[in-house]
Formats: sequence, C-alpha cells, structure tokens
Amino acid sequence: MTGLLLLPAVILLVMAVVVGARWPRLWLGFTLAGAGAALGAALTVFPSGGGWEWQSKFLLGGETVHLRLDGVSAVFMALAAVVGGAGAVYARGYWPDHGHPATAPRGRVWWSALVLSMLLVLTVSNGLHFLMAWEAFAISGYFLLTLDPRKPAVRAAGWLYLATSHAGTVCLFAFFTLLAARTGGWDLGPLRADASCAPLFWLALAGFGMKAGFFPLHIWLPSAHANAPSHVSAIMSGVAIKMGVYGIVRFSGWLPVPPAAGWVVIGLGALSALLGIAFALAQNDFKRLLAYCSVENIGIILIGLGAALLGREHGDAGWGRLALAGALLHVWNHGAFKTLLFFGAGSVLHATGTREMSRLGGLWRRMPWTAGLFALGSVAVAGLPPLNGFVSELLIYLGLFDAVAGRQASAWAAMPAVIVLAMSGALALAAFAKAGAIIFLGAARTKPAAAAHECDGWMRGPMLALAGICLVLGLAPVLLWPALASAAAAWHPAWAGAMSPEPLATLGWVNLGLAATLAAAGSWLWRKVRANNLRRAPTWDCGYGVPSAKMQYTSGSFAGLAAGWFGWVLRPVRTLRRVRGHFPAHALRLERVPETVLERVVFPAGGYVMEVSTAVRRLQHGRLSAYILYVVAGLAALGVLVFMESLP
Amino acid sequence: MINSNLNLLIGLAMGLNLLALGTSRLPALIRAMSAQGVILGVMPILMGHELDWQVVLVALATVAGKGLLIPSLLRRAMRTAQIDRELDPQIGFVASMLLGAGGTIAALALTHQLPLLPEHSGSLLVPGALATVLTGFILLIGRTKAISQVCGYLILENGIYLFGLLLIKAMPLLVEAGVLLDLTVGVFIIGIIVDRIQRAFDSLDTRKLTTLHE
Amino acid sequence: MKSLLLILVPLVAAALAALWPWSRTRPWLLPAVGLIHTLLSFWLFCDPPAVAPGAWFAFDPLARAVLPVVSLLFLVCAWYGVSYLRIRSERPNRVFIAALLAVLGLLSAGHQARHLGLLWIFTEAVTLAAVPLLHFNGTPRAFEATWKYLLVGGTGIALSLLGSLCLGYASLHGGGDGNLTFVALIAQGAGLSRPWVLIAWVLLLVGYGTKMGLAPMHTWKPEAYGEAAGIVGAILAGGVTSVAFTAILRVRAVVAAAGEGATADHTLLAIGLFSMLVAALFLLGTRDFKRMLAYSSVEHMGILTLGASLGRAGVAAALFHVWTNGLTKGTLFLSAGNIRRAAGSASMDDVRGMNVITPRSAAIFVTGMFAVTACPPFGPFFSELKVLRAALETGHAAAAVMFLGCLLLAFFGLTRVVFGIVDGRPRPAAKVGGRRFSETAGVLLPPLVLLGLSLWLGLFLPRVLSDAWLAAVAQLYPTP
Amino acid sequence: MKSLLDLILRLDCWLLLAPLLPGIINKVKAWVAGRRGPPVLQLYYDLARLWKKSVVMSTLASPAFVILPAVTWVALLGAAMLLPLGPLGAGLSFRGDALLMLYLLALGRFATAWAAMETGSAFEGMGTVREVSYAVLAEAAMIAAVLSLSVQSGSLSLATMLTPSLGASAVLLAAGLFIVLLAENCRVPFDDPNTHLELTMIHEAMVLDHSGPPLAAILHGASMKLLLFAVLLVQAVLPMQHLQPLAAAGLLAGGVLGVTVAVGLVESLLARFAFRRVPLLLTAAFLLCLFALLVAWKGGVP
Repeated sequence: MTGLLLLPAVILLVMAVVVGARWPRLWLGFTLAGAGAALGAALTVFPSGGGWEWQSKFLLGGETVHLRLDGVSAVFMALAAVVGGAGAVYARGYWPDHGHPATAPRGRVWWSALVLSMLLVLTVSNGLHFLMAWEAFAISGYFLLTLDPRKPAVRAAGWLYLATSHAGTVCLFAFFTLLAARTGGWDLGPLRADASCAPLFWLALAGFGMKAGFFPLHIWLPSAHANAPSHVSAIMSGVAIKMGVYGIVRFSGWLPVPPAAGWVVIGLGALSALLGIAFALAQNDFKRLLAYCSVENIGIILIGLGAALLGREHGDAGWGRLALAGALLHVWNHGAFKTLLFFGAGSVLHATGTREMSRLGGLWRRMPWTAGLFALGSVAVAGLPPLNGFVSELLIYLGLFDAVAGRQASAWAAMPAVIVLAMSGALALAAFAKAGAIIFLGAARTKPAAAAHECDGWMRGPMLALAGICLVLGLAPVLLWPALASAAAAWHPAWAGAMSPEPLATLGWVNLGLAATLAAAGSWLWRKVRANNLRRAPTWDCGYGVPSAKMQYTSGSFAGLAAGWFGWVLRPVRTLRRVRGHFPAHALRLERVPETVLERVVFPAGGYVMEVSTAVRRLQHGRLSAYILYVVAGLAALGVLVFMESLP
Repeated sequence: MINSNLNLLIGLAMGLNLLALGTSRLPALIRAMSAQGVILGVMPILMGHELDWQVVLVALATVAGKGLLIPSLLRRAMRTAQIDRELDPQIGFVASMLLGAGGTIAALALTHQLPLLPEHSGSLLVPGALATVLTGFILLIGRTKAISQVCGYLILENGIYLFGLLLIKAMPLLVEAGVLLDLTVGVFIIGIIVDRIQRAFDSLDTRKLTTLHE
Repeated sequence: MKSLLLILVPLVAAALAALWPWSRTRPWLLPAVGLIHTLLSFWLFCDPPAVAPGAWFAFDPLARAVLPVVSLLFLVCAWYGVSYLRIRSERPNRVFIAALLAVLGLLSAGHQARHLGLLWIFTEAVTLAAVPLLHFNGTPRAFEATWKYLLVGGTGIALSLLGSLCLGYASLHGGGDGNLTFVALIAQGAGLSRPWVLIAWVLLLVGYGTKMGLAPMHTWKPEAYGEAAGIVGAILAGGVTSVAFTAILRVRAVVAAAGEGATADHTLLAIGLFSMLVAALFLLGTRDFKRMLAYSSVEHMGILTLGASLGRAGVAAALFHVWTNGLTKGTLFLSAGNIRRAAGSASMDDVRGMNVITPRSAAIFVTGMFAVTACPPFGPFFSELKVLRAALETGHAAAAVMFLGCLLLAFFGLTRVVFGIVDGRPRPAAKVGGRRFSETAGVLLPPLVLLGLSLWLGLFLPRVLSDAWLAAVAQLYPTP
Repeated sequence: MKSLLDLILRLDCWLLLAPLLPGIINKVKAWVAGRRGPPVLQLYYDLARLWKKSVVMSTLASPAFVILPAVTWVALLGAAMLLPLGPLGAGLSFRGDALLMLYLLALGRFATAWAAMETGSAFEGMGTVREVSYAVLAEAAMIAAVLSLSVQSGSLSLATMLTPSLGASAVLLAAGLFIVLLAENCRVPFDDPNTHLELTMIHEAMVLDHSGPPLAAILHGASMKLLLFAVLLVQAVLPMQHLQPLAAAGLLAGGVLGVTVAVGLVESLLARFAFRRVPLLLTAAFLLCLFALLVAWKGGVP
C-alpha cells in the first residue's frame, strides 16, 4: 500500500519537474497530487508501525536500490508533503509569472525538485544513494534560494549556504565512507549492536547539524532565510533544516552512540534555544527574526532528542520516550507554524516591499487576514496554550521533569534544560509580541506601510490551511499519537508496545475547553461593549497634544531592555548622535546586531586562510627561472624524503 | 690508460662548465657549450671497445648537433636579437661559479656513496654528469636571456648524455634515441620560439615574459 | 596489429592533414580519425589481444584500462573542433590539425609502450607535438605560455630521461642484460641495485610528475591551459596527463618489485597531498576561470597520485578517476571555451552574468563544476569516494582528513569563481566585444555528451570497465 | 452533582474573593500612613461602575483591543482553577498542570501586551516592553520553584506537588516566590500601581487606554492574579495536607491574609526601585528558588 502511494508520488513530482517551466497549472496539479500521495504514503505507515521496505535488484551507482519508510522517516515525509504542497500554492500568488517572468519557471522546477529530493532522502536506505539524494536536495535548495541572483545580498547568502552545506556534506562523505569501511557495504540499516560505529555519531552530528543549523553551526541560516523568496524561506525553515534533524535522529537510532552523545546534544540544544531566541529578539529584519527563531526551535527539538538519548542510555527510561515524542511532535509543530509565519512575512514583504519592521506598522487595517493569521502563528510559536506549540513543549517538559524525578545523573542535564526552556519560552513571547506589534499594530510609520494591500487567495489559502493545522494539532494532539508511537518504536525498538497517550488526551480536552471558554468570553465581552456604546477617539497619550507615528516604540527600542542582558553575545553595534541644543535639529540612533559567530569567528579564520592563499599565489609570478627552481626544489625535497625513508 | 684519457676529457668538460658559468658574454657561452658538445661527441670513440656503427653514429650525430648545428642556430638568433651580453643575471657570475665548483665537489663526494660497476669505478663519468647537470640548472635558473637559458638547457642535456655513456654499450638505443630526438627536435623548436619571442616582444629578456601570472 | 593501427592511423592522418590543400574541409579529418580510433580501441577493449611478455608495444591491461577514455575524449573534442575551427576560420589550421592528430597517435603509442626507453621517447614526442597547439592563437601571451610549457616541460623530460638512465644502470648493476622492458625489470626484482632504483624513482617521479602537473612542478599548467583553446586544454588535461600517470604507475611497479614499494607509496602520498593542498590554495584566490580549470586539474592529478599510493584498491579507484576526471574536465574546458569566446575575457573582473549571454553553456559549465567537485550523481563523486574509502581502509586517516579538507577548499574556490561569472548583471562590454558568439549545437552538444558520459559512468558503471581496472591492477601488482 | 457544586464553590472563591486583596492592601497602607483610606470593598464598587460605563477606543486599535482583556481574564481564571484550594483540592489535576498554569499566565501576558500595543502609544509600548522583559527572569524563578517542588514531592501535578516539608527549602522558596509575586503583580518595589507618573509604571501603563467593561475585566483579572500567587505561595510553604479541612481552610485564608498584609507593609515601607535594579532583584528571586531546588535535591527522596 505504501509503495503504491510512494511510486505515484515520485512519478508525479518528476513530471512536475518536467512540466514546471512551461505549464504552471499542470505543474501545480502534479505537485499537489504528488505531495498528497506522499502524505498518504506516510500516513499508511503509522497505524501498522511496522514500516515499509522494498529491495530491488536494480543497480544504481553500483548499489542495489533499497527503499524503506518507517515511523521516523514518515513523520518527516508527512511534514515535507504538507509544506511542499502549501508552498506550491502560495508561490502561485507570491512569485507569479507576470511579476517574475524570468525566474518564476525556474522556481517551479526547483521547487518540485526540492520536494522530490527530500522524499528520496527520507526513503533511500543506502549510503551512496543517501548522499546522492542529499546533495540533490542541498543544490536544489541553493538554486531556489538564489532565484533572483542579480541582488548581491542574495548571491552572498546563497554562496554562504552552498559553502556551509558542502562542508556538512564533506563530513557526511567521511561518515558514510567510514560506515561502509566498517560494515563492508553501503547498505544502511539498524546496526545497534556494532559498538565500533559509536564514534561515527560525532561526524553525523557535525554533518547533519550544519544543515539543521543549531548554534553555532547556524551561520548560514539567517542570511539565507532572510534573502530567499518567502515561500522558499518557509520550506527551508519548516522542512529543510528538519532534514538535518532527521539525519541525527535516524542515525542516532540506527547506530550506537557514545555515552556523551546525550549530554552534548542536550547542551547544544539548550545553547541554541537560548541564544537563538535572544538573537531573534534583537533583529529588526522580520525574516531574520523568524530565521533565528528557527534556531531556537531546533534547539528545543535537540533538547528533546538529547533527553531521549540519555533515557536510552539509562536503561530505556520511559521519560526518554516522552522527550523523543515531544521532539518529533515539535518538528511537526514548528514546521506548521513557522511556515505559516513565513507566509505571513511573505505577504507583508509582497505588500510593502521592505523587511524592516521599523518602517512598517498599522498593517492590520489594510491586511486583516495576514495580521490575524500572523498573530495566531505568534501564539503558537510562543508555545502558548491552546495552540500546538505548547503541546510539544509540554511533552518535552514532562520528559525532563521525569528525568529530574528519576534522580539519576541525567537529572543534572535535565534541570538546566528545563530552566532554559522556560526562559526561551518567555523570550519567544517577547520576540513575537514585538514582531506582531511593530508590524501590524499602531500607526503606519511610512508611506508604503500605509499603502499596503491584502494578499490574494493563492497566498491566503495555504495560510488558512496551516493555521487550521496549528489549531487541530493544539486541540486534538492525540490524533498524532499513533505517529509518535510508531516513530518512537522505529527509533528504539525497546520502546515499542503500548504507551498511554494520557498526557496528550487530557491536554487535548483542556485545550478544547480553554479555546471554547476564550471564544465565549471574548464574544460576550464584545457584545457587552457594543451594548454600552463604543466610541472612537485618538489614543490618549497622557495629555500630549499631537501623538504621531514616530512616537511609537520601534523594534529596536522594544528589544532594547531584554537584548541588553545578552549584550555579551549579541555585541550590538551602535551609531549614536545625541540631541544637542535647545532646539535640536537632528538626532540619530542606529543599532545593528552583527552575526556574532560569522563576523567574530568565521570571517577572521577565513581571512587567515586567504592570506595563506595569497602568499602561495605570489609564487606563481610568471618568472620562468623561478619555475625551474621549483622543479629543482621538488627534486631535492623528494630526494630528502626518500633518503630519510631508506635510512634503517 | 683509456680511462685516464676519458677522465681528461671529462675534466675538460667540467672546466667548460665553470667557464660557461663565469662568462657574461653570450658568444663565449655558446662557444663553451659547443666545445663541450664536441668533446662529448668524441668520447664514445675513445671509450675503447670496438667501434660498431651505432657508437659511431651517436658520436657523429652528437658532434654535428651539439658542435655545429645548434651553435649556429643560436648565433643566428643572437644576431637577430642584437644582444651579446648577459646583463644583471638572477645569480651573479661569481656566485654561479662558486655554486658550480661546490656542486662539482659535492658530485665527487656523492659518487663515492654510489655502487658502481667495476669498469666505471675509476672514471669521472658520474661526477662529471652530475656536475654538468647542476651547471645546466644554475644557468637555467640564474640567467635571464632566452639564449643563455637555451644554452643552460643544452648543458643539462650534455650532462645527461655524459651519464648515458655509462650505458652506451649495454643499451645504446636509450641513449642515442633519447639524446638525438631530444636535441634535434627540442632545440629546433626552441630556436623557432626564440625567434618568435624575439618578434613578439622585440627582446629576448625572459623577464619581460611575465604577463601570465596570478 | 590492431594495436599498431591505433598508433599509425593518426600519424598517417597527421601527415595527410599536413598535405591536405583545402583548409575548409581539413577539420573533418579530426572526427573521422577520432571515430576510427575510438572504434579500434573499443574493439580492442572488447577482445583484448594476447600480450607477448617481451613485447615492446602491446595493448596490455593497463593500456586497456586507460586508452579507451583518451580516444573517446578525443572523438568528442574533435567533433567540437570542427565547429570551433569554423568559428576561428581566420587562423590557418593546417599545423594545428596535423599536431592534434600526431598527439593522438603518440598518446596511443605512449600508453601502449612497455619499454622504459620507448615510453620516454613517446612522452617526449607528445610534449613536442603539443607545442603548435599551444601557440595556435599566435598572440604574444600564447608564445609566452608556449615558452614556459616548453622549458619547464623540457626540464621535466630531461629529468625523466636521467631517471630512465639511472634505472637502466640499476638493472645493469644488478647484472641485467640491457633489456629495459618493464616485464624484464620487474622480473629482475630484488636484483636491481637499491640506491640507483631510488634515485631513478625520484628523478622519474619528478620528471613525469612535471608532465602530469603535480605541485610544485605544475607551474606551466595555468599558463598553458589559460592561453590554449578549450579543445586543447581538454585533450592535454584528459589525455596527455594520463600518459604520464600510467608511466608513473609502471615505474612504481618496478620499484615495488625491487622491494622499495613502501618508499614509493610514501613519496606518492606526500606529493599527491601536497599537490591537492597547493591547488586548493590557488583555487581559493584565482580570478581567471581558465586558470581555475588548470588548478583544478592539478588538484585531480593529486587525487590520482594519492590513489596510486593506496595499494590495489587505491590504484583501481585512481584508474576510475582517470576516466571520470578526463570526461568531466572535458566538459568544463569546452563550455569554458564557449564562455571565454562569448565574453572576450577569462577574468572574473570583466565577466559577469553569463547565464544571460550564453545561458546553455553557462548551465553546462555550472553542472560540470558541480560534477568535478564530487557532487553526486556524477562520476567523480564515485571515484573520489572510492579513493577515500581506500584511504580509510588502509588506515590513512590523516590523509583522508586532508583529502576532504582540500576538496572542501577547492569547492569554495570553484563555486566562488563559477557563480561569480555566471550570475549577476552582464557587463555591456561583453556584448560589444567582437562579433556575437552564437551557441550552435556544434559547440553545445560535445560538452553535453561528455557530461552525460560522466553521469553514466557514475550511475551505471558497466561491470566490464571495473573488471578492466582490476586487470590493470593485477598487472601492476604481479605478486598477490 | 458533587463536582458541579465543587466547581461553583471554587469559582465563587476565585471570582468573589479576589477583589478583596487590593482593598486589604490599600487599607494596610492607609493604616500605616495613619489615614482612613478607601473602604476594603472599593474595588467591587469600581468594577460594578466600570461594567456599566461606555467604552472609548483608540482610533488606531482593532476590535481585538476590547476582546483581548477577556482572553487575559479567562487565562488567569483557568490558571487559578488549576490551583488546589487547601481542603478543596484541585479542580482539574493531571501531570504537568503546573506547567499549564505557568503558560496560561504567559498567555494572559501576551494578550495584555498585544492589546497595549494596539494603541500605538509610546507609554503603553514602554509598559509592554518592561512587562515582557521582566517576565523572562520571573519565568526562570517560577520554573525553578516548580522544579524544587516537584523534586521534593516527586510529582508533577499541583495537587500532589504542594506538599512542602518545613525547612530551609521552604524558607528560600517563600522568599523567592514572594519577590516574584511582587514583580508579577507590579507592586512596589517593582512598580507603583497608584502613582500617576507614567514613567514609573509597568502594568498600569499597559492599560492606560482601556475603559469600561474591558478595564473591569483587567482589574478583576489582576486581583485574581494576586490571589493566585498568594495562594500558591502559602500552599508551597505551609504544610496543611494532614490538617482537618476547616483548619486547613483557616490556615490557607490566614496565610493569604498574611501575604496580603505583607505586601501592604512592603508597599508602605519601601520605595520603588530604580528600573536598572529590578533585574537584580528578580535574579535574586531566581537564585533563591534555585537554592531551594538544590536544598530539595539534597533532601533526598521524600
């Protein structure tokens, strides 16, 4: 059954790649159908829990094709299918042919290629084929990202993405080759017994982590997600980085891991969660804010995964399973609400043409749908009940608290993680209160903001669908239980067997009740207010005569207080011109938050390498006699080497 | 007896090396080179063993090639370029001579470490070859005029030929085919190139040939 | 007999080309000869002739493992050459074509030579025959490139002759009868005099390494490839270097037979990694996309040498890489030639937005770039992964790390240059520069075909090929 | 039937008793200052009056401006309903309800903040910033408190969590939670609810533009929040599970009263801190809760 759905999915997506450049409608149809088929295939895996496997005699690159789809990969495939479909529809409104005659066709082709390659990454079960699919995925991501390569910023971001992604791929080269050298073949599969493979986990963590973009490997992420077209940012943030998570989950499940793995992963997760959201809070570019928020959420996922590893380390503790379920559920939730938020950001960008929050404001009047949906996404991403963000965070919390209650060594990892999780939650609330408020509320700060327009149906439809998903996942999370259970079983067979969905079930009812009460109370108050008549008046500014849009809090001033506490890592660059004289003519306060890791660590290191390169290149100065001298030098060097060798 | 004659000639060739290193005048350089060629040419005949046609062929070809043909080519190139001095070389003349002398001593020292066949034990063939090769390299590296570099290359070839004399009895093909092909074609083409460079850059100073670089 | 035809046909055709009076039809000799040569070599590939042990010339397993790709590459380049020479109709093509055909014939001879002296002679001959190809353009820059190629290459050749003489003396010292076929030398084995063998090894490695373009003897490469036409670069990088590589492999077998295999492998490993490192550092900074290809070629020569130092598996992987690298480099050189011709310059500083001016060539160039930087599913990915696996399985962890690091740096450099010239707004200068270059099928299909071949080698490597490589390995490692 | 009655009783406690606390605090302050002060039931009158008033709404604000106070109110009520009331026990108890309570408080904060930003007023922006920023530290302190409670009780639902053992950890916890209470409810020394220097205000600044029923909801919600923290604090440190129901109820009521009076005393004896010192105080609260956690950990399994 699974195979019967997977095959058409692949075929349809291939056809979408073929027709994409020419026939947009046909492409949309194929892509949606393919995504639907993939989603169906993923769903068929969950109830059985067994997973699906298919081995053929057909050789590709000297290896037999071996496909497999189990609980773990199905979770990610379902996400990829949903976002892939939604983004395809959204792109039709956001990046239309008449707007971008040159790049829209290319965008369609690469989009389908990206979705297809992600499906392949999730299904192939052979090292060589995995690398093929992985690289295809990375490169199609690059071409999607640089759809508009005439902008220097886009080119720079694209190159950074490509370079870091290849650095990760090189780690994966080493990982898979070592694996092949250890096991004698490229075929992948559970090898939980073979302890000699444990050290390989570090390579996998580095290689996949580069894609997952946890701190400090996130260097490529902000600029890439900010400069890409918004539907691309959405799938990159919602799904692509999850592929890195998939790699870590997959191979930490299949291979034994070193004892320190759980500690390192949970530590990296905590670091990414806290610093990611701190950076997000300090951003002025709302797409960068969303990008950094992705770093935070990857951190949350890693906290869950690390707890799961610790739980497996300490004799299959049940809390490990809870944490794993929470992590996987958060993969789903983050995919849903982050895609929604990037779509919202996209329609704002589409309507106003700027990514600077401080140039926006009061957009809710012109674009109420976007404002409402963005607000809903913000509630979800801040992890507030009754939406889905809270559900997964609660599962992770439960796992961590049980780890603490277990009073084993792992408690010392769990307790800081809990505190970090809570703090990052509060920071996320601040960050998204800021984003929503500065973009959509108050008065318009510039003309383009005042002249904004609501997005069209092609863009609104997917946003509504994703908002619906967020709502459903929040109100009835128990629907996902079979998926999580089968994934946990696929990750660690000892965790198969029935485990009560009790937390999710109760939480679902509570959320439902909460939502109902909220709706009731809200409408009641609204009616009450209408009853005793409602009057409009200018904002009361404590007696100040002429309140103007300039007096509103900007994104910088909003973040100032909390970001100040993280100045040690944010290192904001301020340019300040103070107010002078009795009738000050002009005052200025610019604040830019640099990419700390990139600008303080990576660029200097790269600078050293480039200096070496320049020094070496000076040797190729074109003077023939020196070239012959090099030949003689080579001769002498090899002679010395051989002489040393031949010494007894 | 024979070995001593041979060694005398080899010593002469080594002396010519130092002369080539020391002179700043191109005609002198070319003369030294061609003289060395002639000496090398007659060597196989003096090597004692009965004269079969191959050895004679090698000898004649060498004398003709290294002694007459190439020098005349180079003189022609020199005339067309109207240069007859090597000015400000990369490695000064005295320094080159010292280097060459040092190299010669080093070659002699090195030869004692190497296992030689009894019939070659006493001869200067190996050290002479090494010293000549070294001289060739010094000229190639140290001089800037294309013509002097060609001479350097040819002296390098002489060194290799000198070494080849060790094998001329056992494996003549290697020696003669190698040397002949190398010399004739190589120098012929280098001649052409020198000519063309002369026309393209109206100079034979290879320091002008640095438009291609990083 | 057929194996001699492989040599004679091109040489005769070269003479014919030199005499052929009509320069308009002369180019057609290239694909014709290329086709015959390819057919011959694949015929020989499919039923290899029995090799007489003492033969000086033979289509032996090593030749069988490498020669077909050379003739294949030549065929496609010849096909490209027809349209290229039509574009360059202002230049006389008599010498060019004759030299090209002579190079092919001498290459086939060099690949089949089983005699130390002959091998050297033909390598030398190829070097000389390639000279007219280099100054085809007749510009001062071309002359300078040729001069450097000739003098550096000549030095290398001289050193390899000295090395051959030393090896001969080693055999003589060991009581050899002056028979310099590799078989005889290997048979002499431990009888060879060790010091002379080692001296010979160093000299030959440096000499043939100069021909291959291993650092630090690579200096002629960027100059020559940067000034030569794309087709010449493709044949030099894909064909001529492979002769030098097989020569090193054959000599290494002798040295190993003399009991110095470990030393030889260490030197190969050292110089291979050094070449990769130097090439990677150059690639990081170079601003000229044809010189970039030269450095990339240096890097891949390093990979070949590294593979050759890693025992049987490594040598098999290296032979695989000879194929994949040759074909992929061909793609790059030909498409780069198109771009160069359309843009009127090869420097990043004045070439931009080529995906607007020559969209198809740019697409092929980018794809080829990904292919050559070991991105799956193209051939180089598989061959380099095999090299890596050989390194890891023989316990050269540090070498593997350095290998991957150099690949990464090279990727940085290549992507920087390639996307620098492909993306962005096209410079108006490029448009007005000379008469507009039109992307005809004649200049697009050949690189595309080579790319397809590289892809095919990656995805559907036929069993018979890998067997051929294993047979060559068996020839190079006679004692199991 | 029983549960329904229980529910009604619980609702009455929260809804009706909450507005008493601000009155008591004001009374205490007046008493310390030697004034008569407003009647204890003042807030009830205000609420009733506000409920009947018409609403003035900023021209910049969206309809959400009047709906969000209801959201806040519901969130706070929900959080309150999760909290066990001495003998009554918890209304709805499940693993992790403590976290739900924290996140419901956060939801209320988000709604208030959003509503405040609706008006585009600089003052309300300022209040919002301070609220959401200080919440980060308060949240850390709260979670540390919850952690220590769960460590010493080995459970994660409020009903069984709030079984404190008298001792060092209880004292530390009490101090920490009291500071958090002051911060979260915007009392002196963090904030001064009844000054009219807007620059000194957090919560008051956020609700400047509200009027009529929404303002009523906000004020009532605020009083509920105060009561909630008081109840949590009392139950977190006073062991009452093995008392008679009536005694427990009395103890609880007394405790809450004590906390309220303490707040009043603090307000009348302390001056408001400079804002830059607020984070220090909150960090101190966090550290207190953290020490409580470590003490509880040392305490071993109960």
